[in-house]
Amino acid sequence: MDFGLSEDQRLLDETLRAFLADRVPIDVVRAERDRLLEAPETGIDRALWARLAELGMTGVLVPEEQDGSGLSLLDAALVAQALGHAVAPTPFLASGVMAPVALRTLATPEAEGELRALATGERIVGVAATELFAVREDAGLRLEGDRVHGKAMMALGGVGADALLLPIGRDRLALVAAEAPGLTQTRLATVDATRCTSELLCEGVPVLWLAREAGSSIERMLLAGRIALAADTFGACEAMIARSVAYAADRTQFGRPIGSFQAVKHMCAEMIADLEPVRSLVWYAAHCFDALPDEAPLMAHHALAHGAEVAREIASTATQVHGGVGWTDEQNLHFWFKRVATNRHLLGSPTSLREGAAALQDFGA
Amino acid sequence: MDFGLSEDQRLLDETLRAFLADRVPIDVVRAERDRLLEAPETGIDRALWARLAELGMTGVLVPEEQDGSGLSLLDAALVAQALGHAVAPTPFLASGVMAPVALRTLATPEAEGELRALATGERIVGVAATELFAVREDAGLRLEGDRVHGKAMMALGGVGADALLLPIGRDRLALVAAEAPGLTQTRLATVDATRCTSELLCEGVPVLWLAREAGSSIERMLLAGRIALAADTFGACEAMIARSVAYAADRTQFGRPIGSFQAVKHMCAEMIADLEPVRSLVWYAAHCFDALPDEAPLMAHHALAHGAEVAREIASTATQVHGGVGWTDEQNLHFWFKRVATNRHLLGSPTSLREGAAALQDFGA
Amino acid sequence: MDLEYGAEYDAFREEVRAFLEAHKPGNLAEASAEDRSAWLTKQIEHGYWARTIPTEYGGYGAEPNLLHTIIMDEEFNRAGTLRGTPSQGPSMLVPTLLEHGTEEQKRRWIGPTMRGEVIWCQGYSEPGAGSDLASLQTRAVADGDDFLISGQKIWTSTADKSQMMFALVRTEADAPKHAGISYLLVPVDSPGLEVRPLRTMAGDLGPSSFNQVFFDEVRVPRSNVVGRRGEGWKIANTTLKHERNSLSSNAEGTWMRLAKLMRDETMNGVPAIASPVYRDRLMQLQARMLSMKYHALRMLTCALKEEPPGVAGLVAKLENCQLSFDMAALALDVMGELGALYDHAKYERARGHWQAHSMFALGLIIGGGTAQIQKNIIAERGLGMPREPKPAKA
Amino acid sequence: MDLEYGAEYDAFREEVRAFLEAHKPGNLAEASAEDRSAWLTKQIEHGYWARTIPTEYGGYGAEPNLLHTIIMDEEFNRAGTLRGTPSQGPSMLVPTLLEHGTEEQKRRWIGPTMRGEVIWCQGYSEPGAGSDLASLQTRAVADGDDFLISGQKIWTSTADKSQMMFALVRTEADAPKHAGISYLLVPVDSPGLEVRPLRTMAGDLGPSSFNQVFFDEVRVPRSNVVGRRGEGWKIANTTLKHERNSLSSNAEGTWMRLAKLMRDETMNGVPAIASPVYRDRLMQLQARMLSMKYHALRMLTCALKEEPPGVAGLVAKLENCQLSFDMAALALDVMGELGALYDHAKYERARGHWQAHSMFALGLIIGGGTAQIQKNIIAERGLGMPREPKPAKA
Repeated sequence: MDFGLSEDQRLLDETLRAFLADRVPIDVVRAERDRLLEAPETGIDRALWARLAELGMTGVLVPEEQDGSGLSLLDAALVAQALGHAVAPTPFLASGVMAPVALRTLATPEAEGELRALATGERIVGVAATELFAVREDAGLRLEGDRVHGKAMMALGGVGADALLLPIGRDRLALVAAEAPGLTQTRLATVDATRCTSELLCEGVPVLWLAREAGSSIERMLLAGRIALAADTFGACEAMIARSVAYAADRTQFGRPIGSFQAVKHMCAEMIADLEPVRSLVWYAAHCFDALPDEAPLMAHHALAHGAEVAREIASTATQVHGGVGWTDEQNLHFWFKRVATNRHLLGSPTSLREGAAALQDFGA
Repeated sequence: MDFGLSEDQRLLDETLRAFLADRVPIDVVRAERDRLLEAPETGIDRALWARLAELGMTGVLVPEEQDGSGLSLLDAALVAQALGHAVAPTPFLASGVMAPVALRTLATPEAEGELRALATGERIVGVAATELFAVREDAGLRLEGDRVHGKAMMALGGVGADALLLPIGRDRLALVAAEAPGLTQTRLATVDATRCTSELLCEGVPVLWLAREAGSSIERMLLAGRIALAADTFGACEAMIARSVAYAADRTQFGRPIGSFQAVKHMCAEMIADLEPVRSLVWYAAHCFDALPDEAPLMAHHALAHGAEVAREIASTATQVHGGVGWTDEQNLHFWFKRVATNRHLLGSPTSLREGAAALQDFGA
Repeated sequence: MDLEYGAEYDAFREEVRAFLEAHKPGNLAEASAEDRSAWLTKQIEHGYWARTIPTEYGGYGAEPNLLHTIIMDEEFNRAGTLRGTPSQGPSMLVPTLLEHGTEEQKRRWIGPTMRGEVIWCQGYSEPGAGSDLASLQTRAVADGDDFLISGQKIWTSTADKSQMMFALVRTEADAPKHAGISYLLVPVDSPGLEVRPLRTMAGDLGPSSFNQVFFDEVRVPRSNVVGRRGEGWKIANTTLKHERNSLSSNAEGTWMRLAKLMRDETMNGVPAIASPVYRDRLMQLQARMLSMKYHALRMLTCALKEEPPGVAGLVAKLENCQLSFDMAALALDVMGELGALYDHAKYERARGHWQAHSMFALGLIIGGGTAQIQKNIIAERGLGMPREPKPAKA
Repeated sequence: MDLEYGAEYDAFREEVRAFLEAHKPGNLAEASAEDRSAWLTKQIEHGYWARTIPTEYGGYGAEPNLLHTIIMDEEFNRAGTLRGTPSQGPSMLVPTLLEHGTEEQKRRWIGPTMRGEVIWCQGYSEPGAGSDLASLQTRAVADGDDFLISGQKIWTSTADKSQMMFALVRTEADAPKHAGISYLLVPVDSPGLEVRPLRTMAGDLGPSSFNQVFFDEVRVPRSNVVGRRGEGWKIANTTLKHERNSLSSNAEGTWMRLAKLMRDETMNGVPAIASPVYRDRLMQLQARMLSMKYHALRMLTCALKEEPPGVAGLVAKLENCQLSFDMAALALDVMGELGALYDHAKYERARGHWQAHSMFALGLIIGGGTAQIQKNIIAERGLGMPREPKPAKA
């Protein structure tokens, strides 16, 4: 009986956090944001991704047979959590979690080749999954022959990627080259400058390969993505609380640190009391993904939806604890605020995730 | 431009509050509760009702032509508010508001006769309206010839009344004698001992009279009832906040009055900040009932639903401010707690009232 | 992460299960006091109760093992019977005696308490001392070899069914607030001691009964002091430390009942579960319930590994109480007009269970340190935030 | 209760309406500074701006009448144009000068300020002085007939577009906290004064621009002090008193836009308004919006009758800010993935309006006295609860 992290997992966590503190301090995130404001079509920061590859983070979910580390989703969730904590601008969600999970579930020779390339971090694969759960603006992809047509919204980690993984409906999965003819990718900037989202317009885009009967691959991919995204949000919340507590100890008003006022103390207490149980839910959801697959979908829905609700409260409360200062660009708190605000809807909004959770249990209309 | 009470209304309010403070202090409410626990089938306290009649409260909504005071619904709302503030056990909602409004809208000779009797307070009329908005336990009344069959749940102010006003569907309104053959009335005790609710079983109950095409009477009756009920809840909330503020000034812990702790202060501030705007909404809804009937239904739905939501928060927060003491029977706070908890569902639950409000605006599915 | 218990523990679970199948008595609620004691005694003989208490004090004498405790709790729970007895003697007095009692006190009280032969109530709270417990005013004045106790206690649950009370009383009138308190054992049938039932807002809906206890020069021998005179505050606090952090909550069971209620309860012919708004609330509550369920597993793991849980160890009560209250609130909303029914009214749902649940959950938010005090503790002890400055003398 | 304005006021409304039809200029945003001043001057001539300011100081010289103010606001609003100019000169400096200024100050500043010829910014807040404004540290040291100001101000909106600043500065270094502050008029183009833009979390989404202002021995004549030296704190607070209690909020307009969004925005082919869960939230917000709408009417009535509104007069800001934030939260939820779009991204909704709205609402919860300070005021001033004891000296 051991509900917690192994020694290896703690080491992974510490290593990555130390690396990120050193390599991706908040000034680097600011610089990335400023770069994007200047050049909105800029793609992924490949240099940072290469450094993460050196730490083995790009191959966390790639099987050992394809030169990855073949770790569990809980390990990947720890990585996502650390990246959220650092509001690091990386394509980990798509290229480190969703693509590897889809590819290793397919287990085709082509997929194995992709996995090998992903593990090294040299190849980056974006994922366009939004239409699996939310169709807006008449989006949707279809096949005509072996060419892809249509539109996909809010693709993840696609601008500057080498290839894109495209679910076509719920059963087929296509890989296309980012530079393929007929493919127009437009970065869709969100308030969160740390995550790359884009629109794909496909007009007869040739596929590199197409997998049919890929339903379970697509499902597992979405599931893993949701759990990793919940972990990312969790990590961002941890950071906001830590910053609030530190600020409250430091800031003096009326002759005393504001952290000694009961109202401020209680705001911080409520934040942490709401957040700590979420950690357990995210861990359990990740554990289920590998060990108890029947339970995993429900846990993933709840972890992402509930984590998002808690995060919205924390983002607002942390900003209030910081007062006017928290509202300035300089104080940087808003990077986490915006990260969780965007995460909230990326792989399903809380309301629809809860409706999904109810459907999984045959509750409902 | 005058959004507020007239001098007459202030006088009405003060007179009634002084009367209730004198005649229905909380010990009287306790005694009524204890009496009910001993004898659950006990009916309405007619002596108190007779005293309210002396003050003219029984005829507030009875037209002057039938010897009432012919006042506005805002006046009736002020009465309801004062009664809620005192958690007074009276049949005002049914016999002072709903029945008079239904009867005066009918404007038949029989109805006018009833109104005269209601105005004096000598006659008390209960109302069975629940099935207009919530059918449970297969309840529902129907006519066979001129006899009433079926079941009605949660009739208001019926046990010990002289007659009962029964909507049959949405178009017909029947009056039956409380002692009519075939009518079995069973008191349904709720946690709130200050309001009389009952089940009616009708097996061929003869009607005293029957009004057809009474749809608008039934609608106006329900509307007036909802606004008065919202006012009752509002009054109870006022009392809970006043008691909390007084207790916090009085109770000492850690060498200071608990009201000097920021956490307690903020709880009280949140209660009053949420409540004060509700007063304006209730007043406006009551004003609309007489002056702007097109707006009245939406305002009534919102006033009752929103008031109930605010009241639940206040009931819980006030109990917390009182600490363990607030949880004892002796402290009496629970009488208000239970009054608003029961009010919350008597003429429609918040969720269904909001769905109704949406339907009134053609929002929706 | 490994959620299995392992072979050794699976075997232990089998043992417990076999014991229960063989020995579990019928309806304990209707059993005589003797039968109940006999059942407790049998549990002790097999090591399923008083497991870690030394044999010389009437226990089984095993080493502490948290997983054994969990497994025993789970299996007794599954069998639908109580393990031991839930009163405050075994949970609070016995650990205190083991740590601070004299040899004579241990030999005299521990065995009978564990066997249910002596029932205890706790005399801590007073009407004027709630969150600020140390301000208690019940006094014990030395009189020869005795103390004479005068004052009043409140919230003494089961005082009406107890033989003994362990109480905090002020023995040193001139000492500072925290230093003047002693921990005293008081026979409930002492002359001058009166127990009066305390009615709560939940009326008769509640499972437990509370009392007020009045002391008018109640005489108790000095030898009934546990630990040293004037150290009662410290002693009571070390006992609280012993209280096993509630590792399991009944939130999951409550949620299951709520989900069932929503399938069963219909309005206008539609079951509540088919209302998207109610269903959304049910799902929100399920997520919170699951969070607390796995949070408890995480805390259990910390305890097993003897790792300090940090701030995570301080938040469960606050969250569980609010969750419990919110679940009752949804249940009451779903039942609508009929949810307020009470006192055996026709159509009353589940005997007014949800009304009681709502009020008791609110009581729990208040009791045992209000939510406000808990938030102070989370902030100061858990997050290391600065304490409030002491007020200047007025 | 009577929600009509009466015949006299209906006539006034007609006058205003006719004026606007005849004189309302085209697109003011593109107008020159001269054209804007001309438009303000015309408003003053007709008494629709600077209405109650004495003619000798450039006003119209009418008696104060709140309903006239309301009607003018309503009609200008309906015509889609601003009444006067919303900057802080007319709203904050002018009332202060009228009450505390010298004759010379009044004649020099009030007319040009009302006509928009001089734009003012407010120099109160400092990085280290937020809720505790009186702890401000910007110093003005007397030097002959001048003061030399050094220090830093923050949140000075429109400082980059202003000619003048009214500022609170510490002139009496040894006086107690509240007694050492003076109210000073400072030309923004003074040597040693530097304005730097302050970026907020809302980035470029926001309508207003904030700045930081740095003072390095900025020289200002002593005659620029308003009122007496050392009485700036009192003077600034009496000005705040003048600020018209926000009688109307834009909550209704926001709610209407939200309802429209929910009819327009579809997911999986279903408009958001058809989702019962979102619709329920919309209805909750409508009830709160309506409460605040009629609450404002109630407060207006109190003001008209010169009746003290009591605690009800203190709660509007707290409630309106939270309501505004919650409306934006629903809008963002309804837009889902696309709600976070920003910076002219394709598919961006309403130019990122709701994102901005959400952040500005949060800023309002913080700004102008945080929600925490407001709750203190409601409790202490509104409910008469005891103040926190002063801390003992460490």
